[in-house]
Amino acid sequence: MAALTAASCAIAGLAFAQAPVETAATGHAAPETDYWSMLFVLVLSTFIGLGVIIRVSRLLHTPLMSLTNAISAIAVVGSILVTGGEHPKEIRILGAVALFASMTNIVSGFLITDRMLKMFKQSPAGEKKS
Amino acid sequence: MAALTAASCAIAGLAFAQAPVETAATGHAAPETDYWSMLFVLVLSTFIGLGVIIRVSRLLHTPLMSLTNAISAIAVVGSILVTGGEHPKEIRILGAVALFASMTNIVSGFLITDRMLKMFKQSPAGEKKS
Amino acid sequence: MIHNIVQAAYLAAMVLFIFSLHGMNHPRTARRGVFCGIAAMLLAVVATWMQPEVLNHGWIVVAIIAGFVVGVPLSRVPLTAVPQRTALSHAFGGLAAGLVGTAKYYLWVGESPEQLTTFRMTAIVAEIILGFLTFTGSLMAAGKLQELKWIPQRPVTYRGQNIVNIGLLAIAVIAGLVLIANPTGQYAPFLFPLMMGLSLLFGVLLVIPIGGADMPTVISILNSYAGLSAVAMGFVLDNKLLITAGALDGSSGLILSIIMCRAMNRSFTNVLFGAFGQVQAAKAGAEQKVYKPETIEGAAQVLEQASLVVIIPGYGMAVAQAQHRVRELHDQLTKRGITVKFAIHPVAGRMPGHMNVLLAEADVPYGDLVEMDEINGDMPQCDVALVVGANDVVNPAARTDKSSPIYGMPIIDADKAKTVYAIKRSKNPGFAGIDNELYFADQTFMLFGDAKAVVGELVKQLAREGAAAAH
Amino acid sequence: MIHNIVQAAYLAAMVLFIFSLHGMNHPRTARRGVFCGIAAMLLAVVATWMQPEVLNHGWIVVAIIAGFVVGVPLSRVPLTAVPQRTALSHAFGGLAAGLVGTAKYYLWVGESPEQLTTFRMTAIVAEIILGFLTFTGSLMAAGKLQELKWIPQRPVTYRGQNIVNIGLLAIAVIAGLVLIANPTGQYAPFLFPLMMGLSLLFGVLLVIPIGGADMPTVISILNSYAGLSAVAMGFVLDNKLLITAGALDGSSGLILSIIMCRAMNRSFTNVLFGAFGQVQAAKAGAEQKVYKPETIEGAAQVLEQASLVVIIPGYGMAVAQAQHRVRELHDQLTKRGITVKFAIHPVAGRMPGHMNVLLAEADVPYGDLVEMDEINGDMPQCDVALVVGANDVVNPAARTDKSSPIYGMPIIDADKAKTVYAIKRSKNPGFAGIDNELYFADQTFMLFGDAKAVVGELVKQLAREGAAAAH
Ligand SMILES: NC(=O)c1ccc[n+]([C@@H]2O[C@H](COP(=O)([O-])OP(=O)(O)OC[C@H]3O[C@@H](n4cnc5c(N)ncnc54)[C@H](OP(=O)(O)O)[C@@H]3O)[C@@H](O)[C@H]2O)c1
Ligand SMILES: NC(=O)c1ccc[n+]([C@@H]2O[C@H](COP(=O)([O-])OP(=O)(O)OC[C@H]3O[C@@H](n4cnc5c(N)ncnc54)[C@H](OP(=O)(O)O)[C@@H]3O)[C@@H](O)[C@H]2O)c1
Repeated sequence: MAALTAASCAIAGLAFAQAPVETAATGHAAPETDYWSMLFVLVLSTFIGLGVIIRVSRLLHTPLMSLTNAISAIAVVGSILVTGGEHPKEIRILGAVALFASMTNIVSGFLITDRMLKMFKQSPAGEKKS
Repeated sequence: MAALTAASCAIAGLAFAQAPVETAATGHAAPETDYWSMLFVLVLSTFIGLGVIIRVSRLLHTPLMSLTNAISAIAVVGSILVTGGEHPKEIRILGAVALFASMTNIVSGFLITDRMLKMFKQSPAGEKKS
Repeated sequence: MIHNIVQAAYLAAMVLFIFSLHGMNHPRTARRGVFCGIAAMLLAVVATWMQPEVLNHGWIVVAIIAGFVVGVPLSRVPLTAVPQRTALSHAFGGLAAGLVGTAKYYLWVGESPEQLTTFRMTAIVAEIILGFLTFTGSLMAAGKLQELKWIPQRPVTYRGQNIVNIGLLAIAVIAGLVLIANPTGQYAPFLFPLMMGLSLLFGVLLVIPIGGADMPTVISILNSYAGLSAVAMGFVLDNKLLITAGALDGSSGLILSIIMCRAMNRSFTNVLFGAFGQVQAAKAGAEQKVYKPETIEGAAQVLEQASLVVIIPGYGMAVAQAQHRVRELHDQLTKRGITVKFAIHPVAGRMPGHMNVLLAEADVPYGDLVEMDEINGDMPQCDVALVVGANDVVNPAARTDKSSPIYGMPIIDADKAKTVYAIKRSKNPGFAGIDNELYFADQTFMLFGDAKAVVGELVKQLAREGAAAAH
Repeated sequence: MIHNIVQAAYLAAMVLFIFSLHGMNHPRTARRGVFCGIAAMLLAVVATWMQPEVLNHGWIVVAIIAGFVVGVPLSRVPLTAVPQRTALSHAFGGLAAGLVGTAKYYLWVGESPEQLTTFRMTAIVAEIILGFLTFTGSLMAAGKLQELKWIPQRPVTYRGQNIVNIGLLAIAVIAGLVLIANPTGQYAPFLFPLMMGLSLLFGVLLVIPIGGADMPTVISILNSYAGLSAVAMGFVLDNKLLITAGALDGSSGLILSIIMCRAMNRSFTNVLFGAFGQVQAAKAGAEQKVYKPETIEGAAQVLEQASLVVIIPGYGMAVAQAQHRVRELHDQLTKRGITVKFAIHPVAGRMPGHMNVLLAEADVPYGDLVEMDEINGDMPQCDVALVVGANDVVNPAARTDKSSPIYGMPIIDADKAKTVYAIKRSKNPGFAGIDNELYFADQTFMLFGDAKAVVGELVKQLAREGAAAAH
């Protein structure tokens, strides 16, 4: 709870920090970047993240780490756009490296998580305890 | 959990339902209504809503009802805009009635919730049990 | 600039709303939650008001004052009237949503039709239909709960009723779809009011066939509709705060209805279209078995000998406003070193958490309120189960009798106690309108009369004996 | 059209990601969670790839294949190497974020500078700094965990170190602010690389002064940085899915670090700037008290007589890969009708949940893994506490000795057991580098040697006696 409060305050703080920066710029801000809805999404996601993670079984904290690794490799989306777009070669090389890195995380992350989880065996006793 | 799954699926479903409707219209859709970010916000909020409400103490389900009443009276925002804007009289009358209705909910909702909650007394035993 | 401040305020308000509900997961933090909610609402109102497009302040002030004038008394209603108040405020919520939707539509039609994108129009239609049906539906529900003369308590049903209702809703939806396809078409001026009217009518017809006792469930279903209409308004006004708040409200309504339905072992459809209250009239009559009445003195003596007493309150305690007497009884017994627990059934009374609020009002520490699942384990060790105006929630038929309308509903196992005293006024059945085997069981004795009076007598009796013992 | 499909796919992916993490709250649902995650990732990749602006597929295919080529082996590492692998993948994550940020910046500078709004530029700067410092920082961490020769294990410290580090970061941030104010100014071509370089350097310097054993905590702090850089990328690309996924990752890192710090009774700042490992060298020497060694036979006999045995595994079990032997010991004892429980300290080993994974690998049902708080209640009834390569997590000094670096850290009360057998190779201290009173207590006996070997011996001995008894 404390953690949640703290963190979300932090995020909210970030939001406000962002705001002034913006206000200075709204002049030449490209209208289509609706940064406020992004901030709303960020804050809401953080709430969900904290809420969900706090309830993860202590048994599974190691697999959790590798699972979140894999999930945060969603950066792959950005990499694909950069690599595949009509851009100068240098830029696309950067993209390709990023894509390779993200892809590695996705593959190894999900595989090792599942490998670890496969090991957790149930037991009648287990039902009661955990 | 089941509830959560069900509901969020429902919402997600709604999202998809929405999408095609849109695609038909993107032609004359005013660019500034970025309905996708609204759908993201909706889905995320629903997750939070379900997550938070499921954990509300059973003791407090009655106050919870009146609290959510008050919160959903946030419609007051819309009412103010309609009532206060430079609009034809009839429209502003509608707004004023809506504003009155929402305001009533806000006032009575928060007051009665707090009135009920004031009644809940702690007890050493209470600490352990609930 | 202004825009950013407003958005920041909305974001903060959203966070505060979430904290507000989060606070409700323990009585200790609950009131803080309320304050978060109030702060959030203030932020939102101020932020909206300060926007440049808000030019006429007079009406706003008047409406707000009016809101206070009506709202404050509404918050002072006796706790027994809380369900009605809740229904009423859903009605207001629905009305507000419907009206804003209507206003926005005519505004855009008049000033800038191009604003009526398919997406917006879809949102408006949803807002109108949900808002207005919630409005009339909740009014009906409130009326039934208030037991107004001119609103039939018993479900009103006729053949093909559901078809008619669904039909009406279908027409309204079709009208809506046409409007979405062509918001300013030649038929629009006629279709829009039609849609409104049908939604209002549907709300009434939806609730008429539902028995007064199913109202709590209906209320919280309407609660989620009210939430959804707020979400729709958020889509119309492109306002994220509205969407979030609406979603929070909606999920709350959804979850509470699910909890209630589970605790009654009923399905949504059964509640909405089952015309439940009906069976009552039919079954109520049956009266052959014999009740074993007991005297106050007798009951008091047995109570004194007990070491574990479980008090099972029900709707009757609410009707009789007997919670304070019950509290006194609790004190009298604990004074004698007897353990007293309150067994709270999730749907005892007429709304979720009803008993908790009443007993809290009587200063019973919430630590002594034990949930059904927890207490059932102790029932076999229980010497005396005192049933105060509870009926269905202690009806063993729910466990045994497949034919019973409440079969499968989890109950408090009062029948497992060594002795049972049941307080009720008459031989009438409870909400489900069925006989209760418990009352005829060997270990059960009836204390007929108004719960407040009977419990009061018990307290007096115990006090007297206590005094006697002192000499 | 495409746009809507893509967005819908992203929305679905977001929901699936949330379910994925939600699944982890019980081993039963955890694997389903992984599949949700994979499905979400597939959706996201396909949806992105099918967008019209993606024209060159060759490189994408190549990069993806390369990803598989490296990723698959990386997922086959032994469980003891999991911390390194995690650190490595944070490095990759940071790198990806940093590179995409760089690419986007130069792209916009070259093609459409007006796109570099203050907001976007802020996001890019955040992405670059976070991404690159996570990259090098995680690489260092991985190196330390892998105990590479050319990376100093012990913290490297010098006077004014923190000032220097903070200074470097400050310069990088200032460069960033200047760039935000004027993304294409005359100094930009020089400032941008400067910012990148400093971030990379800072990552290294941040980790160098931290002892190898604090790495787990550092890793999960870097984990949240990686998440934040993903969020920043989401802001740059105006992609909600990235924001959500990043936030999920970030909060996970945050919470895990908090849990670890709590379980070690340390603060973030203490971990990051405390140069913890240091004290070790100093204290390690002290050795005056006497150990009471015990023979395998003796231990085996006492174990046979016990009725409750608690096995307390620690980092040593991981190093020795002794989990399978331990499992066999568990079987031998339970065969004799002895109750055997595993006491799991939240920070036993070198990463959260380390012991659980190892024992799960050895087919110990997770029902037998008891958390610290639960087991401590039973310790007084425990006949034999078998400490398998655990040290700090059973060090009573944490309860008693205010001067001890681990004072206040919650521990498993092995010292409360009637008899304690401690398995370790030498007289060396554990991770915290301090003596452990437990080893010198009257009821404690040492079984020196490699955990795998020693436990193996015990098992053999018990088996032999079992066989003997059979005759
Ligand atoms: N709580 C919820 O959210 C909710 C929602 C929907 C439906 N319900 C339904 O409501 C019912 C609640 O069960 P319940 O056992 O609490 O109530 P009940 O089954 O309705 O029974 C109430 C009993 O109290 C007695 N009573 C009424 N007024 C009294 C008075 N002044 N003094 C003494 N006794 C009085 C009645 O008998 P006499 O008339 O003979 O006195 C009746 O037997 C359940 O069937 C539940 O499914 C609850
Ligand atoms: N789990 C986490 O997330 C985490 C994170 C950060 C820090 N930490 C820290 O790590 C420590 C973990 O405590 P711990 O008790 O599990 O481990 P520890 O305190 O590091 O002690 C490990 C013990 O195992 C022995 N050992 C090493 N290799 C062995 C082998 N092959 N066979 C037998 N014994 C062997 C060592 O003694 P010998 O060398 O004499 O054999 C040492 O005494 C705590 O201080 C915790 O704060 C943990």
